[in-house]
Amino acid sequence: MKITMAHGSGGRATSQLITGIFEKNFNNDILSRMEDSAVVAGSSRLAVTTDSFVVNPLFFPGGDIGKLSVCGTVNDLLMSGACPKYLTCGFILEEGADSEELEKIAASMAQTAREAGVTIVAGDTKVIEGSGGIYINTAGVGFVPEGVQISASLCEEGDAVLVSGNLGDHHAAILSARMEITNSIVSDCAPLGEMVRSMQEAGVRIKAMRDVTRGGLATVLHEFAAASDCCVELTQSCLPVSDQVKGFCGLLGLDPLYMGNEGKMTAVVAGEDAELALSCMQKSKYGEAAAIIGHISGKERGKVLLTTPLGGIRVITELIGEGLPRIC
Amino acid sequence: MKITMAHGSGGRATSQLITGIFEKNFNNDILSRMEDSAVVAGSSRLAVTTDSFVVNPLFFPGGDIGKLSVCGTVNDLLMSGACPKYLTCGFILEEGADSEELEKIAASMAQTAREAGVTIVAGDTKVIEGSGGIYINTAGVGFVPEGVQISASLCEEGDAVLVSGNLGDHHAAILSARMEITNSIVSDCAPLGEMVRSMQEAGVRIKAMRDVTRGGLATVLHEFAAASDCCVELTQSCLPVSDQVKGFCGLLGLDPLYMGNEGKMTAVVAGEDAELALSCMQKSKYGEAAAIIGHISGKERGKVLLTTPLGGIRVITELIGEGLPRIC
Amino acid sequence: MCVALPGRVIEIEGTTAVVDFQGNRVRAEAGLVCVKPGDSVLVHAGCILQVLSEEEGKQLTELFEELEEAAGEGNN
Amino acid sequence: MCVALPGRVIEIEGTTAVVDFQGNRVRAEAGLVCVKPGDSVLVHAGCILQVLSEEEGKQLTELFEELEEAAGEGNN
Amino acid sequence: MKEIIEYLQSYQGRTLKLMEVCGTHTAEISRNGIPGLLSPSIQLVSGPGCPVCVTVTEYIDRLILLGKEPGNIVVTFGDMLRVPGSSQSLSEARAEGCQVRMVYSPMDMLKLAGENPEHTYIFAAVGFETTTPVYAMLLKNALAGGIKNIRLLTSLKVMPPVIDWICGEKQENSIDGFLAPGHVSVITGSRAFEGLAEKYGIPFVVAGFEGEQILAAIAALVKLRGVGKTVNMYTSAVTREGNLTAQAAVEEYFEPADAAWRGMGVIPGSGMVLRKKYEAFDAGSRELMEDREKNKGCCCAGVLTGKVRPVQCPLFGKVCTPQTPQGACMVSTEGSCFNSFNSILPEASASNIEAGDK
Amino acid sequence: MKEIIEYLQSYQGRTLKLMEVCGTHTAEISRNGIPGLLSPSIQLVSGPGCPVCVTVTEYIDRLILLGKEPGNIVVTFGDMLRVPGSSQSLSEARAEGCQVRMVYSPMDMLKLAGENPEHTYIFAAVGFETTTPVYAMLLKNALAGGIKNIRLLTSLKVMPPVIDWICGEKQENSIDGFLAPGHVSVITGSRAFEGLAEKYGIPFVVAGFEGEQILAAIAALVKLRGVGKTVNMYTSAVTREGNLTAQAAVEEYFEPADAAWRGMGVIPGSGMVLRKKYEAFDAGSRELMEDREKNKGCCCAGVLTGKVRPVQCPLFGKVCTPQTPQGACMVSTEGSCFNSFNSILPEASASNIEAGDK
Ligand code: SF4
Ligand code: SF4
Ligand SMILES: [Mg+2]
Ligand SMILES: [Mg+2]
Ligand SMILES: [Mg+2]
Ligand SMILES: [Mg+2]
Ligand SMILES: [Mg+2]
Ligand SMILES: [Mg+2]
Ligand SMILES: [Mg+2]
Ligand SMILES: [Mg+2]
Ligand SMILES: [Mg+2]
Ligand SMILES: [Mg+2]
Repeated sequence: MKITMAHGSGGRATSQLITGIFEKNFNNDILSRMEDSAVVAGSSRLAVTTDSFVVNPLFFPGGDIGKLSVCGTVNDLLMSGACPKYLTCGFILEEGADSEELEKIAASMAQTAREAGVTIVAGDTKVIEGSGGIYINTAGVGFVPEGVQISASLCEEGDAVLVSGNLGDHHAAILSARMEITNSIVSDCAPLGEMVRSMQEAGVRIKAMRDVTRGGLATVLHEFAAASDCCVELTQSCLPVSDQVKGFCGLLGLDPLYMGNEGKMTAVVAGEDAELALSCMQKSKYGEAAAIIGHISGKERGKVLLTTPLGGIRVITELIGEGLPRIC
Repeated sequence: MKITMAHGSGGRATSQLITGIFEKNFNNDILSRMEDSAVVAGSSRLAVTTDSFVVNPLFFPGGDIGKLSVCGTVNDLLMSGACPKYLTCGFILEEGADSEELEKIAASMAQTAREAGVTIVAGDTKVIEGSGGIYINTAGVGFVPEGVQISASLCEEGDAVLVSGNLGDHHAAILSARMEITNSIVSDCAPLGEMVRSMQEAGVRIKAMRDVTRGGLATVLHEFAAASDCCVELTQSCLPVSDQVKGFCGLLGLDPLYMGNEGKMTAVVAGEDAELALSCMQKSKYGEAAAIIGHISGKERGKVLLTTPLGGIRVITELIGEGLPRIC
Repeated sequence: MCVALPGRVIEIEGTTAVVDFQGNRVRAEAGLVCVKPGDSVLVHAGCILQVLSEEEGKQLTELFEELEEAAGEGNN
Repeated sequence: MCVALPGRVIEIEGTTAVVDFQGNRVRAEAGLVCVKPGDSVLVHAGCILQVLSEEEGKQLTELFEELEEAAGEGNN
Repeated sequence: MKEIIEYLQSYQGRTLKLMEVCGTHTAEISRNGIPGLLSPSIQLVSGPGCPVCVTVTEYIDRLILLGKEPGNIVVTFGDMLRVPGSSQSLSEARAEGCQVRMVYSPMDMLKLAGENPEHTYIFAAVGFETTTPVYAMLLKNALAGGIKNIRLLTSLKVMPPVIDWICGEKQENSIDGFLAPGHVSVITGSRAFEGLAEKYGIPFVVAGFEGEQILAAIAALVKLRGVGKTVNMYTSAVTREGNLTAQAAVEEYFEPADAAWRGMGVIPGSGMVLRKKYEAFDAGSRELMEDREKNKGCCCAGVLTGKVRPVQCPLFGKVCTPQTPQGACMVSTEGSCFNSFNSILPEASASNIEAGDK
Repeated sequence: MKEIIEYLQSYQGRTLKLMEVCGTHTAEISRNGIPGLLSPSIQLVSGPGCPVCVTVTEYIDRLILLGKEPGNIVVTFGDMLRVPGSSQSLSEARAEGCQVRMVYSPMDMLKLAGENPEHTYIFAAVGFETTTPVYAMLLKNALAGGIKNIRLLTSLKVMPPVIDWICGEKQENSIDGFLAPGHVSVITGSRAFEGLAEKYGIPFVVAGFEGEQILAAIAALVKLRGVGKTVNMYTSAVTREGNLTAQAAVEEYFEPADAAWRGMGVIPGSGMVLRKKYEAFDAGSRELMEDREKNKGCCCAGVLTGKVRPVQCPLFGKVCTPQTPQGACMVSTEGSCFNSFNSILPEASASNIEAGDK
């Protein structure tokens, strides 16, 4: 079935779409009440976040826009030290969107939500003119345990910088599909709850965490450097990148430091806890290739510096422009 | 400035857009931290909701997409008996969107949020291909006071049905702009916190509330009838509709019962509290034209019936199809 | 069929008229009728179909009662 | 200028070749060179520019040292 | 008015089947709850009164084809968007790149076409006698303004031949009187129905669109049962002769033709097409003179002619619903099947769990 | 390698100004942090090495005009999207309906054009000697396949004339050696630079793109300072003659022409255009032989020729930033000004409050 403007009318077509696809897949008591808001149990400190997902193609090796929309928001809650609890989701459908695809996406969201331990408690669907696109916004609410303080502004000299796995997998998987380049690169799209909990339970003193998404590791670390007024020093040879992604980047003139992931995080932890954090990451489901990639210093405040294999120093800025494939 | 794909890259262009427009307008300590999630104070019962806004034109008499996006979510929280507290907002911008317009929209969101007493604590911006469209998702978190129980399923025989003002104003304002019909109809787009609080404080026993948006009053009341397995009986002569909207509907073959508002609510209250509820509504800022429009009975369960001025009975269904202007 | 609504002519420009419907103004083609500002007109799809007679017509009840005679012819 | 990357030819179909770059496969125009599967080639913008010589070339250091003689001519 | 209602409630004569042939009448009857105000011996039957819903699937298919051609834009009234063609509606086709624009008036084409000479604007020109003069004025203005990038795909119908067809010998159940269409009569005049009234010996009453006007007209039909007379009860707008200027304008641009009605087949002389002289404005309308029914089980012909009640159709409420309409009668919000579906509210719809928030 | 680095760090002779004229060299020098490994007496200067950034504003303007014509689609490499024309870039124009498609290879045009014969695909054919043979192959395949809906808007450059121009008498600061472009040399062969080396008595070293290869080539240039000799240190890919098949293919479809370089003006013989014989494939390239500078204050000509360092430009970091590039050198991520801006990180950028979550 093709989605038409009537599915966004708020009338019978909308409610049949909701019943037929979303309610069936997101089935839970709270959502089924179908009130204007979901009423749920609370906590004394909340984390709240939102992201929209506009990925093209909708289905890609390793995931789809639905899985992405859950992982993205769950990971953002985790990065603030929260335990993710509730999600809302808003669908913006272009006329001509395919309801079978929509159903697959909803099923994927439901499965990822189960893995991540979150409940989808509210939703909305709008239809716009267009040619079959699907966009999803998710917002998330999580509970922050007493005493947890995690912020980009808490990095200190001597802290260690880790990344939880290979850079660029998601970005390369998406772009491969768009540019029709054949490879076996798979998006890393994943919820990172187990990884974060494992570090927290092991007592790792986490200063800052961020998932490495749009803008890539360079942009995230640049933000840490700015927020904490410190210098992030990296060693290029420690940066984990798969050979296939290296080749892909070579082909298109891209740099893995600026490529997005959807199941990778970077953490700044107390220097003495670096090895502990690394072993927690490496033992968890999505952290096999985790690495200690650098440390925090006072060398050049607000900057990220990378030592190259030749011993040169490169200044790493945040992403500028779009990070498009290049000929030159 | 025209928005380009670079503004959605997650890099420097994105952060300049955020700093230059959103941070400036939504300025608050929580948002300024720019972490992956906002960490805020919580409560033991939360209301959570979301809506996307895709209105065209972006600016219309009485409001704009920004005001709408705050009112819509604030009102949904209110309708569940919650006190609205936090909003997230996700912008999906089409290439070519105008940053000056975006700034006006952000300013309008900020002002409406102030009036409604909510804080915008998290945001996100994505850019897609297209031709200048702007879409906004907001999600909201509110706190539900102890003992409050409001639900579409709690309507009982003998309850009164009220609506807080004239039907169809928002829909007619938008469609007038699109169909180039000149009139002075203004969208009713407004936050309804004061109205709801006034009823709550007066001790009105509210059974069900819903804002009258997409699908119109007919669709909302049909949902009450279905959820409470009761009959909603309305009197046509009591339905408030302005003369101008009546004329507009006549021109385009539309029915105000199926037209959306953005600052009107319908409430089902204990029969004895009907007058009290009415006076609360009428005294509040956006409730001048409020009316008691009917009552709940057991006549035809699951249906909405309307008595016409001639004494005939009309069965009111929910909106079917799109509610488009008609020639026939 | 044929949604059509009575409105009042506000002004005329060439063969188009601005017609008001309880405060809603629309440009309507006026080439099928002879109208002046103030006239009450029937508009369909942006075109004036007819000028409505302003004289107080007969009440529906009156019209109905007058049928008595005609009805006599019937064979039920 | 000119992002170009060495890859290995996997197969040839007419004047196009499938070339592998560390696991990434791309169809490349092969009309400017004479190639066979297994060849190492330099690809730019979807076109093979050159077959890379497989013979173990001189080390950079060697090349550098050999310059001694040529440098003699210099007037600094 | 009270006495009229009493008259209608207390009628105890033979069962009368009265047909309205105007979709707006159908809608107003429903909106005013009029059936509940009548004696059980007065049955209201809806005729083929909506020009949108009687368009054949082929016509929609053609519009879609035209709208998908680069440079073409189909322009239409809103209610055409959901009429199903043989595989999709304009609304569904839009999702696949068919260019469609909704307007309030065909006159809006003049501005669009004038400002965008690189596009061809094709109006989905459906209508009865009421709307045809509007298209005549559109062409007149286009010619005067030298605007050439306008086409009409016409599906224009006239009322008397289809009423004749309905009353004709082939029909088993005869109709006892017609609520003559008010806005058609504004153009044609009430005299358009006089011949039919005489031929079949049944009354035609021209009615306005207020609830009271409709009730009075029904009462008049009851009172005049068996009398072959035409009565005009919409005197503020309708005369015996109608709008002669409009009739002349139509005459200039259009000529009578056979026409296919959805679910009913071809009825001779029941349509209008552009005269050869103006064929440059035509988008191929003359090729669409056939009706290929979408669903063989659809009883539209019977429903439209008052022989079959919607609930008697085997598809009603099952495969045929307002969201999956099989025939003309379920297409329009004024169709008999659509209105029956909504008055009856079958199981199918009541069991939906509805979405709360919008 | 260690000894090469030591050699470069310990160099104490006269200050040498060495120019790389390949954008990928520029980028790799920056990515490998090479400037920090050199003696302060060795200065690296970036020449006009990015074919994307040396396109003139008029070229971008023309692409935009073409892409806005109905039926046309501009096809381009990703990095052309952000190059500013006189009022907007392709990326900005896309937002206003200009049809633009990004591909990995010009060869992708064959499939696009074959499958969509109703569109005309216009390739933004920029490039140096490396890329011109690819366009030649595109045309050869299009001709063989009978594909006619392909056009090139060319802005093709050749290296020796611009190097000659840089070294020429007009320039005040002379360059002491050139890192000759590796991938250009794959096609042209190292002999293309022999004449220049002799003419100006300075060394040219053909270099590969690994950090080590670049370091070795720089070391070679230092060692050969003052010697008019061409040395090939990228022996795996480059020969003295180059790719003769490619040279013949270029010869078949293209002929030398004058060319305008952004910020530098017209350099005689520094370009290539389609031969008259193939002008059916041309989208009007011969009309774009002028350079109208966007910002009069831009010192690109000086920067590109090694006379001015980016920080010396009065616009640098003020009105001219990577997001509001005024000249070619700020356009490309390999441009001198772009790279200087990012190494230096001026106040303007550090004061931004960044968005956390993506
Ligand atoms: S219910 Fe549907 S199929 Fe049956 S007659 Fe009516 S429109 Fe035709
Ligand atoms: S800083 Fe900008 S304006 Fe100055 S030379 Fe470089 S590109 Fe030109
Ligand atoms: Mg977020
Ligand atoms: Mg789209
Ligand atoms: Mg909501
Ligand atoms: Mg759009
Ligand atoms: Mg609501
Ligand atoms: Mg909603
Ligand atoms: Mg809502
Ligand atoms: Mg994040
Ligand atoms: Mg975000
Ligand atoms: Mg995120």
